[in-house]
Amino acid sequence: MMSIVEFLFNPWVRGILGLALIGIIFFSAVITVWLERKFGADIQSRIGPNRVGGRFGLLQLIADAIKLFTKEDLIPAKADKLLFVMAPIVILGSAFMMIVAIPFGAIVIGDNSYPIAATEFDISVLYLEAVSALSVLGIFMAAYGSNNKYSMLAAFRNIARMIGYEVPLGISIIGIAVMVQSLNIVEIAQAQSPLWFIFVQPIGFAVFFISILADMGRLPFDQNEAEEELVAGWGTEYTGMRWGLGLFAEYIHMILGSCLMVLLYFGGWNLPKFITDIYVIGMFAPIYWFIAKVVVVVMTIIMIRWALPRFRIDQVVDLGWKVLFPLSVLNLLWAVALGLFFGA
Amino acid sequence: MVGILEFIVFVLISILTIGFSILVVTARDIVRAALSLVATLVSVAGVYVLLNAQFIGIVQILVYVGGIGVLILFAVMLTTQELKGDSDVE
Amino acid sequence: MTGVIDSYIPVAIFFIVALITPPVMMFIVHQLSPRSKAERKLTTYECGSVPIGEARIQFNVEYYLYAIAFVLFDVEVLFLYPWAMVYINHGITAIATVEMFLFIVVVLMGYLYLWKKEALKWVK
Amino acid sequence: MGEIIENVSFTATSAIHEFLKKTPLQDLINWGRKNSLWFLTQPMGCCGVEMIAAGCSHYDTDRFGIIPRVSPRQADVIVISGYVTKKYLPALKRLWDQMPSPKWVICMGDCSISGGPFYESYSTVQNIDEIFPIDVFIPGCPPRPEALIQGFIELQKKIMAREDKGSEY
Repeated sequence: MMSIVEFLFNPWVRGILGLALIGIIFFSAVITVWLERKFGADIQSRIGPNRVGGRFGLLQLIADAIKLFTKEDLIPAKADKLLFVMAPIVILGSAFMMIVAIPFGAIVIGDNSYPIAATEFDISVLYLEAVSALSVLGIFMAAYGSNNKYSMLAAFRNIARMIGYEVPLGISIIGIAVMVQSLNIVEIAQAQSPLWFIFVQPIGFAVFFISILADMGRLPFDQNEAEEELVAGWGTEYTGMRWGLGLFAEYIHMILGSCLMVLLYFGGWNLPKFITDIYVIGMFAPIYWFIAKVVVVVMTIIMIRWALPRFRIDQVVDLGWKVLFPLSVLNLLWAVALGLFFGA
Repeated sequence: MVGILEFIVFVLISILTIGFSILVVTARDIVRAALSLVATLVSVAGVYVLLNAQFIGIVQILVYVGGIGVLILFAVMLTTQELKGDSDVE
Repeated sequence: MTGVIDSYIPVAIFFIVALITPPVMMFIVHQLSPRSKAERKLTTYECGSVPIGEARIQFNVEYYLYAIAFVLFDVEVLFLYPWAMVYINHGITAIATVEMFLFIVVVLMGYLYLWKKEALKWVK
Repeated sequence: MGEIIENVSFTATSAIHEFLKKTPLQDLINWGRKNSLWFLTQPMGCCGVEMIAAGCSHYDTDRFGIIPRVSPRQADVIVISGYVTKKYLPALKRLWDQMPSPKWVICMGDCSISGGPFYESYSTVQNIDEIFPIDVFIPGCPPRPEALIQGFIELQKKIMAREDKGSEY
């Protein structure tokens, strides 16, 4: 028994098995796009896709994928071809590199819990923050590569927004780190076994939630893809699957951001011991619990998208620098006080 | 065995770093040069991780991609020199 | 190899996969999709008009001010990470807390200065 | 202005793509294409308002997988929704040219079909069908959104039956 566990925790085996996570995340991105269209339709009192794949339009995304795969792939004549081709790789690569460090629930056997993650290391939260910043570079490459005015404006807005929200995001993460005294995301998730951090640090959660919405580029922070002003943002010149890859990367970012939110503030996969002690069901119960929470967060984000109007770019930057930054520092002081009270 | 693997990874990262840093000075497009510089700095992060300094490695990515890289790109986009893509040259 | 680097092996594997996946996908697309020889298809989109001038233009200096402010605060935030790991249970709790409090106050002074100088204002 | 409008028909050149056309696999591809006809938000006249209405909540073309896209690079269908003035034709032609293959045209409203009230006017273009390979004509002045949706369904049927013109462009 132990040898199997040891074999599975060999980094090589873990890395290669972890590639399955990419498939799962791709699949869940497809489901999220479908959910976005169906749930968004519900919010706008429409019906949404219902012609292919039964009443709920389950095959709609398959049809879209087939179409995108057989659509012509254009590279504009004035484009910088290398950057144009590399940009989706960087955007998707940033999403892939985030998948590595995020644990998607855990299998609990007795007192031991084995997180389902491709890898674990001591500073995974910092790593996630660093790697997710790479996608900004990808968007800049896409915009500069396609040599389109709308794309350039989109890229500059995107960078201006990202740098306004990275600092509050970082400080709100420190607010958690000072309480757990660890940057390992597994330890952070396990530390909130009795009490979720959202109840301990409500201000920190508000800052984190808004910052991660802005980081993911979801409405009301999608100034870089404002259809009314900037056509399709960085993707204006991208056709077919090349654009589809970028779109998928954005949805993967959204799912992973939701996972991060659940892990940092909503208690991760922790369940009371009497549930995990049930013979087989209990072993896998934490995974279902984790997925359920992620689905709730994703649906909240989708609901926010369809319910709120878009901010102007100057309002966005002001919100980041002048409201969220002081609030995050305030939350840090509160977290330090709590950490001193309980930790020492 | 393991030492050899580490050596191979180190050589690969070094080649990447040197290659990108050569691109920095040879690229005709100033933005391509800036992006190659960012790529160079990211590959240096790989060396740090290989040296067991994982915190420094991650900080390298965070600061040099998120911060300095963006700063350089903005500075490049501020220059009065007429920007021309390599696609015109090739 | 020691234990620390071991946990980065999956990162390397994912990195390689991330590099390989999009080109493979684009190769499949290239085989399946129609291809046409049309110069007019490759013109730059600008709502149907002929684009005037280059898209790669000079940008406003305000972006640069934000970038400088971002680099400053980003690096300062990074100093907080190691401190958050060690300030409790290492026998330095009191002094570490006070010093970090002073550090944050200094950073906030700079922040207020930026605000006062209107460096954080989008359009002056 | 001053741009010469050519009626160029582009042909596909990929060998595998040509081979697929002879196999039943093309049915699967056509199924995917017909169920995700994204149209270009490009309203021109009063028909354009009906086109926008067809995409909104009450008529909801999303049921058929038909959603509006703003960039021609991601659009499959262009709806000529209104009178085509001689001044606007170059822009329209440019938008049509920038769409990636396969792409389809729907001619919506009397003005674009025959000129309508602007029949033989000095400023509008007659005989649009000689400039664009139009698959579906939707008469009406303006046609109701239901008529546009029916036009989309007719286009879907044509795509499934491999009788559409657009796949060649």
